[in-house]
Amino acid sequence: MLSGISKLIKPELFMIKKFDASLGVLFAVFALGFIGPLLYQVQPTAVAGPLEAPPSRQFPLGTDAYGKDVLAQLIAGVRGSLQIGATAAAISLLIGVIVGLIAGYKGKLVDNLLMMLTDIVLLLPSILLMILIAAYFKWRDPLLVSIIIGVTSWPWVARAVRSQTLSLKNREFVNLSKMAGLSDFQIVIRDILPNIASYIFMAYVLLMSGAMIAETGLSMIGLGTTQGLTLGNILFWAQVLEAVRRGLWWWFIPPGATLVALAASLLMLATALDEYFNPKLRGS
Amino acid sequence: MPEPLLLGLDLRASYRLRLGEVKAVDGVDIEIPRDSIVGLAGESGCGKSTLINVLLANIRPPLVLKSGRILLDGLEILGISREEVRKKVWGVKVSIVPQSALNALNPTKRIIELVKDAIRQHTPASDQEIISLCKRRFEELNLPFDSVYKYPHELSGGMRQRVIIAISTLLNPRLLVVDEPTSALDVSTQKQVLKMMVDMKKEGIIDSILFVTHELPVLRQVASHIYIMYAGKIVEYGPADSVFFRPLHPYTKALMYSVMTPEPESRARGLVTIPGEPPSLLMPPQGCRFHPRCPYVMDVCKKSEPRLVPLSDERGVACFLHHGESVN
Amino acid sequence: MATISPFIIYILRKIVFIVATFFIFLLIIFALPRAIPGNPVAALLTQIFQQAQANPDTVKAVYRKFLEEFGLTKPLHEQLFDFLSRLMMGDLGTSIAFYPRKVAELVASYLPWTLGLLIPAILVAWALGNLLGAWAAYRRRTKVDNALLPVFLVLSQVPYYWLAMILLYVLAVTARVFPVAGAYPPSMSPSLTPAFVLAMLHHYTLPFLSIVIVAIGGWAIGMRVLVIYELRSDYVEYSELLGLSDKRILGYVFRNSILPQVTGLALSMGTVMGGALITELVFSYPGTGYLLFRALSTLDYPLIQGTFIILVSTLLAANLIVDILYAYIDPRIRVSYVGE
Amino acid sequence: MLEVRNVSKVFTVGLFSRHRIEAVKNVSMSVRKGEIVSLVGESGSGKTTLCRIILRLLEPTSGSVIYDSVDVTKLKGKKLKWYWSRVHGVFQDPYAAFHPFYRVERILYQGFNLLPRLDEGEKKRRVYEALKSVGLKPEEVLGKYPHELSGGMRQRVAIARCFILNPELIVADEPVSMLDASTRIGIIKLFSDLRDRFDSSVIFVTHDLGLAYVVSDRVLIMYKGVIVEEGDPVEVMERPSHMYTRRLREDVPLLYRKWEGF
Repeated sequence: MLSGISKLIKPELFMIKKFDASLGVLFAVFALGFIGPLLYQVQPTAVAGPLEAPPSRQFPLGTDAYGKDVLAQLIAGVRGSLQIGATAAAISLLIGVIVGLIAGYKGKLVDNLLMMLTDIVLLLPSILLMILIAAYFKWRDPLLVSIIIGVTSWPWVARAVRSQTLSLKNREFVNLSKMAGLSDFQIVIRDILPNIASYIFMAYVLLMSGAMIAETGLSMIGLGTTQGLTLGNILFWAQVLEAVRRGLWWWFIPPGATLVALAASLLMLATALDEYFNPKLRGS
Repeated sequence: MPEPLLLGLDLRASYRLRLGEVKAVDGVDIEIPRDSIVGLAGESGCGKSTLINVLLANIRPPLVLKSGRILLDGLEILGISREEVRKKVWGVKVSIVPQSALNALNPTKRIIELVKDAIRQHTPASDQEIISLCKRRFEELNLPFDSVYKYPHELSGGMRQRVIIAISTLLNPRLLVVDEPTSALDVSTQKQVLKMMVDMKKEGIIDSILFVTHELPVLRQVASHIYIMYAGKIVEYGPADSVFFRPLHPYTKALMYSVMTPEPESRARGLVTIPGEPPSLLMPPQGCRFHPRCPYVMDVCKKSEPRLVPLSDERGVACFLHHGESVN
Repeated sequence: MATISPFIIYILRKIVFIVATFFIFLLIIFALPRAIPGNPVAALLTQIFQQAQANPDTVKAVYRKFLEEFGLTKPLHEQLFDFLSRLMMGDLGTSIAFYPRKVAELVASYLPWTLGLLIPAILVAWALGNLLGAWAAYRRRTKVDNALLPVFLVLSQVPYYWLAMILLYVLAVTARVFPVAGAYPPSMSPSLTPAFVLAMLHHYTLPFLSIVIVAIGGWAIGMRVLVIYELRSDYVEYSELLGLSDKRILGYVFRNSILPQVTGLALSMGTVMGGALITELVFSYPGTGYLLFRALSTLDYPLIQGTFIILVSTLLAANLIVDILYAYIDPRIRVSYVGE
Repeated sequence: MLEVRNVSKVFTVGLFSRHRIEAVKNVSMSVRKGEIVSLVGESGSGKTTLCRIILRLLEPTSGSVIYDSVDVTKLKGKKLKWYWSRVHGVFQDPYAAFHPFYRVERILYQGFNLLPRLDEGEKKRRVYEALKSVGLKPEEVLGKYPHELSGGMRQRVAIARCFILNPELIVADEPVSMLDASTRIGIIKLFSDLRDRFDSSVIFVTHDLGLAYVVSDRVLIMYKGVIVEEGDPVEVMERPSHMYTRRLREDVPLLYRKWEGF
């Protein structure tokens, strides 16, 4: 199966400009989060210098209202956000794919019930659900935040996986596998899953960008993680301590810009992959 | 000899793709006489859909016209702007009945709206005039007139097909091009649809029909002339009866043998096979394009390409076996 | 077969579904404080009770009221019954932070600001986004599309509140073109005088723009893809070969592509609302977002619940309206199917 | 050998099943050893549904399918595998029959799942032999991905699975309707080869009256979920008894005769 997937990735993919550009941006942001701490060894949580210092040679992104280094916070925040984004996306994906596969493959009553559930969760706005759930937890570690985001953002994945499964399960190769005595589980794993692999990958990318934005939203309203730093956390303190009205632009622009760069490049990556896997969009 | 309705000369058109150039129509000459039903037969991927687009002067990237002239009812239709084609050709000189009747109508408009839009592009007419024109035509064709006030999804597949034929011919175009329109219909509806088109020609609503299909029995019922296309080229043409009963090109023969109909002749013939499959237009074989599958292949076939040679006033074949013959 | 029009059936189904969704949402609201380990509401009650020495009378009153409303001592099914019957009578409980004000009344006074901000912003963004997206699709493979698409992509990923921060910083703090906070000047009291309306619009501009600009991106991306697909459909080709002009055909395509966007409108409202709530914080705009933030920071659970119930019912109602509208404009739903 | 008894299939659409579609209505039929039977019907006649019920890919709403004196609609597990090794199917779409991620021989090796254990060498030998039997050169096919083969070649590979299993009955659902005219006969011929070699029976499910007439020993005409006529092909074509068959016979375009009034 892996050799099959790797066969789908051809040099042509790199001819899509959007793909290259988004990979470049992603690489830069990842480097900031993961190589950054090695090059810039300043404690993000310690008071590092004067209060509210604008960017300078010593503090490339200045300091906040407590005198903490913004660049150091940004580096830690990127990692925190990526971590939550990746975990939350994995949780949503798992729920969405399992629900979608079962609903699509089993059909009938199971399908009807699961889709009703999916539609209900879809209709209830995920960000409101997240806020509501998070409100009841006093302490929220990154895993809890990821779970809260994950359990509220899966419905559209479930719907898409279901509809793809539905169209795949009556394909003749599935019938041929069935007639060869393969079990339902084997068919789902070997025949159906590989066909939606490209979609699953795109969904993951989109979920991740969505989850990071959701995390920031939760943080902004005061319900983000209570442990460690994320981009949302930085923005929250900047907002609470009136960074905007007091003109401390270096405090809120870089974390937001980093988030936008991350989310937009993930979306662009998904768009590029979509063009690659669905040539219909690319033009005749 | 009277001037034909459509004369296409040296038509060449290709798709420019990343993988290379696909010569889908590669040097085709075609003639559609007035008052005729011309059948164009060929298998999938032989270039017949592309040829339709060329004959309609509907050429858009990635399709590129390499050469050719088309004279349609006294008008040169290649080399004029798309705008001009739209005004002077489509709907008035030539109309198409598209392959998929299911999706050819705008799903959110009542049929009458499309009719109004289509007619007003060509002539200024009041609603009243359009409706009465429509009504008259629907009555002539035995179609229930109230269907024009419906949305496409309210009509059955066969009905939609017939309504499309009526719409395409509202302005009495001289030529009707029909692209495999019957393959999705059940045989009884198919017969009605065919009858409807034949009658339209008889009544002079249209002059001629170009009928493109891979189903030879259908052509046998309606066509007066036949063109056989293989791998981007015409390999044989002639009056229908003559081509059906004395096919000359080995490919035409193979095609005839592959037809199974519920007739004693067909059962008596049994299963006659030819090897191989139609070639890819991206890399057609050298020499005669049929030579790798041909039971009569000669050395010359592998090296040079046979030209389409007229054997009489009406018949022609592109095969070395028959060069130098003449047929009456 | 009975001849109920499919339009009516469609709408009835939607209503049943939306009511069911609302009921399930109420169950979630009910279950959350009771299901989470270490019951946060009970913990809060104990905390309040322990502080009772500080200001005995008020706190005791709050405590009693609160205990009664949540009814934590009763069996679960009675709690649920109480909860639902209170709701039926429009009683959302009493706020702790704004004691003794009722939650319903509080939310009602903040909701108009939120809706006044959201509804116009959503509609304007929807219209502009669709037009821009259709334009980009029409000019596909040209400079227009190549320039617009990345802008849409990036915009769609900008959090509303971050753009709000930037606009606030640039246009209010630095350039001083717009006010820095609130929905109207603190010196004025709400009235229908021209001066007040003008001042209100002045305060309204930035929050409105920050929502519209971001939301345009998402709509435009969606519409662009829809139009591109639609332009390839068979009816476009056939209409063209009937001699129809590009203008006519684009009209068809635009109309058909906008239909799924109407359904999209229903689904996206929640997301926009979520973003807008936080945008209100940035502008200190006195809407439900601001109220919710207060409730969250004081752990005022009755107020939190009440705000959510109102917000979600508003959203579901809006959803229903959009669905009905959709059924009306799409003939495939409106007109009965009588084919084969 | 195989008998379909009073089989019906009703599809319901939607949770509250407002629409009921009766695809197959109380159909009975049987197949004898070494016989080629055609099941002819137009789209919506229920022929594909019936074929899937026989192949046990669908469960009937009522009725039974008896093979070797067992009702196969109830089979599970090992017994079901045994049934599939005796009764096997070939489908319409040679593109959809192959999973794009796997090499084409996958569907052949899958077949061994239904047979008693064989060692790898023996499996390979049988795959080679089967490919040769369907007119393919093993070395040109093995290791290829489906998109590297033409439609006709793929259909041959799909049929090769039957040469490995040599089942008693092959149910072929429109096996040539998506192939080019000039390659069709070659594929049809493979089924008569299977019959000649293994004495297998074949059910051709087809919309093509001509195909049924030319190749089969017996034809069944299906219309709106019911088998309306059955018999010797020459008999049925020349003296159709049911209204529908008569209409079909009249409306199918022929090659050697022309319709009147055209």
